[in-house]
Amino acid sequence: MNRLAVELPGLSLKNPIMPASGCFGFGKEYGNLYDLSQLGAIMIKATTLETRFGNPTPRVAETAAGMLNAIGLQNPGLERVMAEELTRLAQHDVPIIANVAGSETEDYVQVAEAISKAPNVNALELNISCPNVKCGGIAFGTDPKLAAELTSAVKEVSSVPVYVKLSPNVSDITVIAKAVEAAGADGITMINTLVGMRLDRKTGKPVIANGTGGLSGPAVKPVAIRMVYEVSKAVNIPIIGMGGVTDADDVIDFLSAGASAVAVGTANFVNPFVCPEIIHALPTLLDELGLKTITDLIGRSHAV
Amino acid sequence: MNRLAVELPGLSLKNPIMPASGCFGFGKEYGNLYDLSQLGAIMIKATTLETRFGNPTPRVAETAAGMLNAIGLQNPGLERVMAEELTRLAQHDVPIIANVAGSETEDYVQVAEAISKAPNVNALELNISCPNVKCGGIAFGTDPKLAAELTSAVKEVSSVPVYVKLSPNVSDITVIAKAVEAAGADGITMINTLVGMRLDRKTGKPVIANGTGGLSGPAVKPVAIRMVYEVSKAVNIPIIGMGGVTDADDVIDFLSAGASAVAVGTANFVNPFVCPEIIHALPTLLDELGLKTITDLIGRSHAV
Amino acid sequence: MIVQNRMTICATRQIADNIIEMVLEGNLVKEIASPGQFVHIRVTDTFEPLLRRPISIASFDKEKEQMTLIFRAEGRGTQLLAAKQIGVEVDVLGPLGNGFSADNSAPGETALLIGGGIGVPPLYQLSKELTAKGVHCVHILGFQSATAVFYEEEFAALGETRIVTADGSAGEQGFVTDSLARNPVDFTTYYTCGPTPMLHAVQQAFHDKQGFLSFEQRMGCGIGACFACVCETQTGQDMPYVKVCSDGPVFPAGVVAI
Amino acid sequence: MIVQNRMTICATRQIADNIIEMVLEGNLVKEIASPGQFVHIRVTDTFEPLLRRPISIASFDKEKEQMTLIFRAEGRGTQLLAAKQIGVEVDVLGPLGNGFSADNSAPGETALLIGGGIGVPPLYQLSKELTAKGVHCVHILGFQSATAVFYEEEFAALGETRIVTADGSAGEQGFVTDSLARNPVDFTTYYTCGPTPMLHAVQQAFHDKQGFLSFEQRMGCGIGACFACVCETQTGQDMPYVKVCSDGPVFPAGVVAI
Ligand SMILES: Cc1cc2nc3c(=O)[nH]c(=O)nc-3n(C[C@H](O)[C@H](O)[C@H](O)COP(=O)(O)OP(=O)(O)OC[C@H]3O[C@@H](n4cnc5c(N)ncnc54)[C@H](O)[C@@H]3O)c2cc1C
Ligand SMILES: Cc1cc2nc3c(=O)[nH]c(=O)nc-3n(C[C@H](O)[C@H](O)[C@H](O)COP(=O)(O)OP(=O)(O)OC[C@H]3O[C@@H](n4cnc5c(N)ncnc54)[C@H](O)[C@@H]3O)c2cc1C
Ligand SMILES: Cc1cc2nc3c(=O)[nH]c(=O)nc-3n(C[C@H](O)[C@H](O)[C@H](O)COP(=O)(O)O)c2cc1C
Ligand SMILES: Cc1cc2nc3c(=O)[nH]c(=O)nc-3n(C[C@H](O)[C@H](O)[C@H](O)COP(=O)(O)O)c2cc1C
Ligand code: FES
Ligand code: FES
Repeated sequence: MNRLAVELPGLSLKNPIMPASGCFGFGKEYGNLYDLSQLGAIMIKATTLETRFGNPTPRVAETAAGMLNAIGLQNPGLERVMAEELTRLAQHDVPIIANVAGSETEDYVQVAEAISKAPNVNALELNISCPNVKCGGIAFGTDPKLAAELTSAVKEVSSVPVYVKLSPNVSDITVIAKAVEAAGADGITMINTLVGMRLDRKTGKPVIANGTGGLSGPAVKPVAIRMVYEVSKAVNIPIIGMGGVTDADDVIDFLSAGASAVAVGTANFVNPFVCPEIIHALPTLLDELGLKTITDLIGRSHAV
Repeated sequence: MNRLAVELPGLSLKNPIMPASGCFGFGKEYGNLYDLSQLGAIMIKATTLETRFGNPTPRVAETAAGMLNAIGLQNPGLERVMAEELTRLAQHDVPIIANVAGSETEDYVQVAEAISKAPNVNALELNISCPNVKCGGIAFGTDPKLAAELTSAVKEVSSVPVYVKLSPNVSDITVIAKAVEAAGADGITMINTLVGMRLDRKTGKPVIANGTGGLSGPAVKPVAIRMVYEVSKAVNIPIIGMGGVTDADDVIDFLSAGASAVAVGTANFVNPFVCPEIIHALPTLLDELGLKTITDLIGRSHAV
Repeated sequence: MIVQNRMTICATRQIADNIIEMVLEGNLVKEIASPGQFVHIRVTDTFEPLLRRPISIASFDKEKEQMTLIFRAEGRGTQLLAAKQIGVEVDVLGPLGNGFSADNSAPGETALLIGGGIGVPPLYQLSKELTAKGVHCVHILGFQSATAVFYEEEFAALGETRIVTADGSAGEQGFVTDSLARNPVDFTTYYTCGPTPMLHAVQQAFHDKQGFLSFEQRMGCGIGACFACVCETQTGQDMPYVKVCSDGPVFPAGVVAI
Repeated sequence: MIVQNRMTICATRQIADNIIEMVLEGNLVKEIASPGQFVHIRVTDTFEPLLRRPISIASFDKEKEQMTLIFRAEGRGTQLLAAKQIGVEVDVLGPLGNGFSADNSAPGETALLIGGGIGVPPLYQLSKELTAKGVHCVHILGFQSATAVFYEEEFAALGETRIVTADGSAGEQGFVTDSLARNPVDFTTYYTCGPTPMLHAVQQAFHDKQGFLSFEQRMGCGIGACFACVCETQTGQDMPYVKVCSDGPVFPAGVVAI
């Protein structure tokens, strides 16, 4: 028996650990460092219909126990992602979750329809929460009606289950979560980054050329845990949790909060081997907690 | 000339540094460590109509570069705050900003009316953003209409200028800021804490007895800076900025973002002398930046 | 007076499983008023981990301006502290709180000192002060197992000392209260520090005796300003609550609701 | 191959105002392919500061498995690194990127090496490799002022070396390009590393020559995955952008839009 296995819509995960979108490119660079087949899944970088160059630099800034980024969804566009990146990834025995971004419903639908047909794409992650591009979906992420409409539209054309990625920059995240669940979402991924800003000491101007950026890393973990907890109580679809995961202990926390699997973003930059290291550490942690399987952890915080 | 002086509605500050509400009690303990007259002002602990015991313990938990708290507005109630705490504070030459909390408009109004008459209370800080008590004003803090109504009601009875303390747990903080400005607020203080949660590794249950707590400390600074920046562009009333300030450099950042003064919360726990240390460090920093007065910093980030 | 002092580590060694004994030197020591007071230690110069760690003063020497702390290196903060080497400076805030007072026992009386785990250290200075004034001290020290035991000889040098371990691997098996039930001690006043369940059991067992208990609570400021560390009091007390950091950590039996 | 290596500090000293020279030992050194490659250093074991710091490899010795870094201790991260003592282990990721290739100069040719401030270090290993193969190296090294100058003798031992300082407190006064305008050097290929305005001026001044420039950019991953460090390319290039960390940091003149 594989103690770490988790079954989710469209995803038979050998373990619940996957790199988060945008923090792992299309797997090529980390694939030079270790065997990607160890991973539960890979969330690839946001793909848009056309090639995007993204925002001017500087695009990243460090903050206390976190970082800001405003990459701006740079990617080679749907066609080349399908032809080059997904084809290359097909050599690894690992499910792919394709992060789909756009500025209008039509873009999302086109990308979703096409990319969901790639043989190794097992699920979509609908990015309605990127804070870094003008029309990058953030409106979809803060308005439950828009979020639901987009989810329905994408569900209609997608050949694989659809996970919706939620923004934490909202007054009540459960409202959006319930709206996308009602619209047919198969799962939720959360959280995307919190909007933040860092100023240059000397000039007083934003360090990031884009002005604001998305805050990620350990600093945001308490917010992410709280939101996963809230959403997991509010909906019946599974959650892939993320936000500040750096080690196996953090994974325990996200599962306890109610997530069924966990994504690792920023921590890859600090320790490029963090995902396999977490995967190797999990069985021992389960032993210490006296648990048989990783799924025993899911939602522990809810029990009375 | 005092290079650090800042004039705000009701407040002639000798410098822009003040301890944040709830992180300094009523000044007694820190007053044993240094002379409180050095401070620009003091934001005293939230005062409610009746004595409040607050939440069960544990009430605090550490997080990466931050902490969660769920004190639950423990305070001796209006009468004793007036009779004991404010009277004791009167011996120091320092303006007091009284943080007013309640669960219904009527409570707020009663506390505001009475406490604004205390001779050394120079301004009120309307706490519509405490995430830690069931009816602790958080509804007022996320609904622009309620926030505006409460502001008007308090303005009507207050003998001193009214600052409204905003919650960061909203989709668009400028909406609330504009609403309270329109309702007559004399200033804004921001940010209160982000709602977060920490789980116990072993049990999977929340560490804080209250379940969730408010996140403060360096971790939240990028979010606070972004929000001060946004709000200072959206309104014409002054802002007292806070969230993660630990040193004089952070003060530069908040002023550059658009705040006119700065409050220091969590950092008092790390370094009880942080406020006077910051005050002493500011003139040198001004010299380094080639600036004459601290007010030259305000809103530097906005200039094109 | 409370001071913030960069104290120098002048000795540090492991004295049991994960238990570190650390000697710190600095003028803060001059301010110590009673055994059972604690210090609040910043374990790093960065902001992660952020909060100070409260650690009891196990003993002190005002002449040398040195104090000894004994702590368990368990979580992130205490592990960072344990890793510091001799000669390194540590930011210490203290002395904090109100400790045990040796005045509560008269010369010739017997005092019962009951410690559990990392609650044992503050009893050491107390015992030194009590015995110095002619109080007869009996020590009942509870630990998880043999590898966790420390300061057995130091206490034995001051008076009768009984080791009790949960697994029986050293001394008697069981809890400290089991041992005291089996072999009662005749005493006037008890002093105790340890995990809350132990404090509770001790207070119940000796409800008719004068006693003083030292409590633990999660802390923010450590000086009484933030209301993180409050405990409800038992009905009938003046105040509805007390703060462990500034009113305690030591309270007379019957004050704190446990 | 890129490896993550806990390397040991075997020497560290200040060689100019805030400038540290640090020698690190570990098997990562075996993997270094060319001068101008860099490493990505974790300056703490906690998460604050969070990101790694990119630092160029100034020189290396594969036999001893040692490499030398020279860096300015300015911000939080580099200050923490500077404070580390001999014997301490540091988490290093590398070698990263594509450096200068000595193959771009033929024996007997003259190479012009132009460095500015903390752009000087990677030119040292390059100069060693070029001079070893019989290339004649001329070094133009720009600094803010006399107290910021380092490695003058080391470079002078390899070839003609001109120091230029912004305030004229050492060597010639002005920018490196001023010095080169006043006293031109006859060369075939230039190699340069330093602040972007300097790179820009150098590229303009020698637009008709073969040249190689090393760029800086804020980084996330350091290995090409996060798209933090992209630079737009000049029109006419194959790619609309390059990544400094994995395509660079060294690019032929004319590739990167500056
Ligand atoms: C008055 C007082 C005296 C103490 N004296 C001693 C002593 O002499 N020796 C000793 O080993 N321990 C003592 N403790 C307990 C000690 O403070 C904790 O073990 C320590 O704070 C845990 O920190 P950590 O970095 O290991 O754990 P982490 O898990 O990293 O701690 C996270 C946060 O929780 C707090 N925390 C965790 N456990 C406790 C606890 N039991 N009590 C209070 N806060 C806690 C920490 O201070 C920190 O803020 C004392 C506690 C108090 C309140
Ligand atoms: C390829 C490359 C090679 C370099 N080689 C050297 C070298 O050999 N010696 C040397 O002294 N410096 C070198 N630098 C610059 C060095 O990386 C920065 O000075 C350093 O990262 C600043 O960190 P800090 O902790 O001092 O500053 P902080 O202000 O704390 O840094 C905050 C964040 O900004 C980043 N940052 C700040 N300045 C720069 C910069 N100029 N370039 C890239 N990131 C920056 C930091 O890495 C960190 O993520 C190099 C940079 C690059 C990209
Ligand atoms: C550099 C960077 C790029 C990112 N790009 C994307 C993206 O393209 N699509 C997306 O949905 N999320 C993106 N994110 C958000 C992450 O997937 C993740 O939700 C967030 O960083 C929180 O997790 P962490 O704290 O582990 O990084 C990006 C984050 C970072 C740091
Ligand atoms: C322990 C604690 C208690 C607090 N109590 C109050 C309060 O009573 N009223 C209030 O408006 N804000 C309260 N706050 C919020 C702070 O005033 C401040 O807005 C917040 O902590 C952010 O600043 P910081 O990061 O500097 O702590 C409290 C914060 C902490 C940490
Ligand atoms: S820890 Fe702040 S009041 Fe006790
Ligand atoms: S730093 Fe991540 S791609 Fe270059």
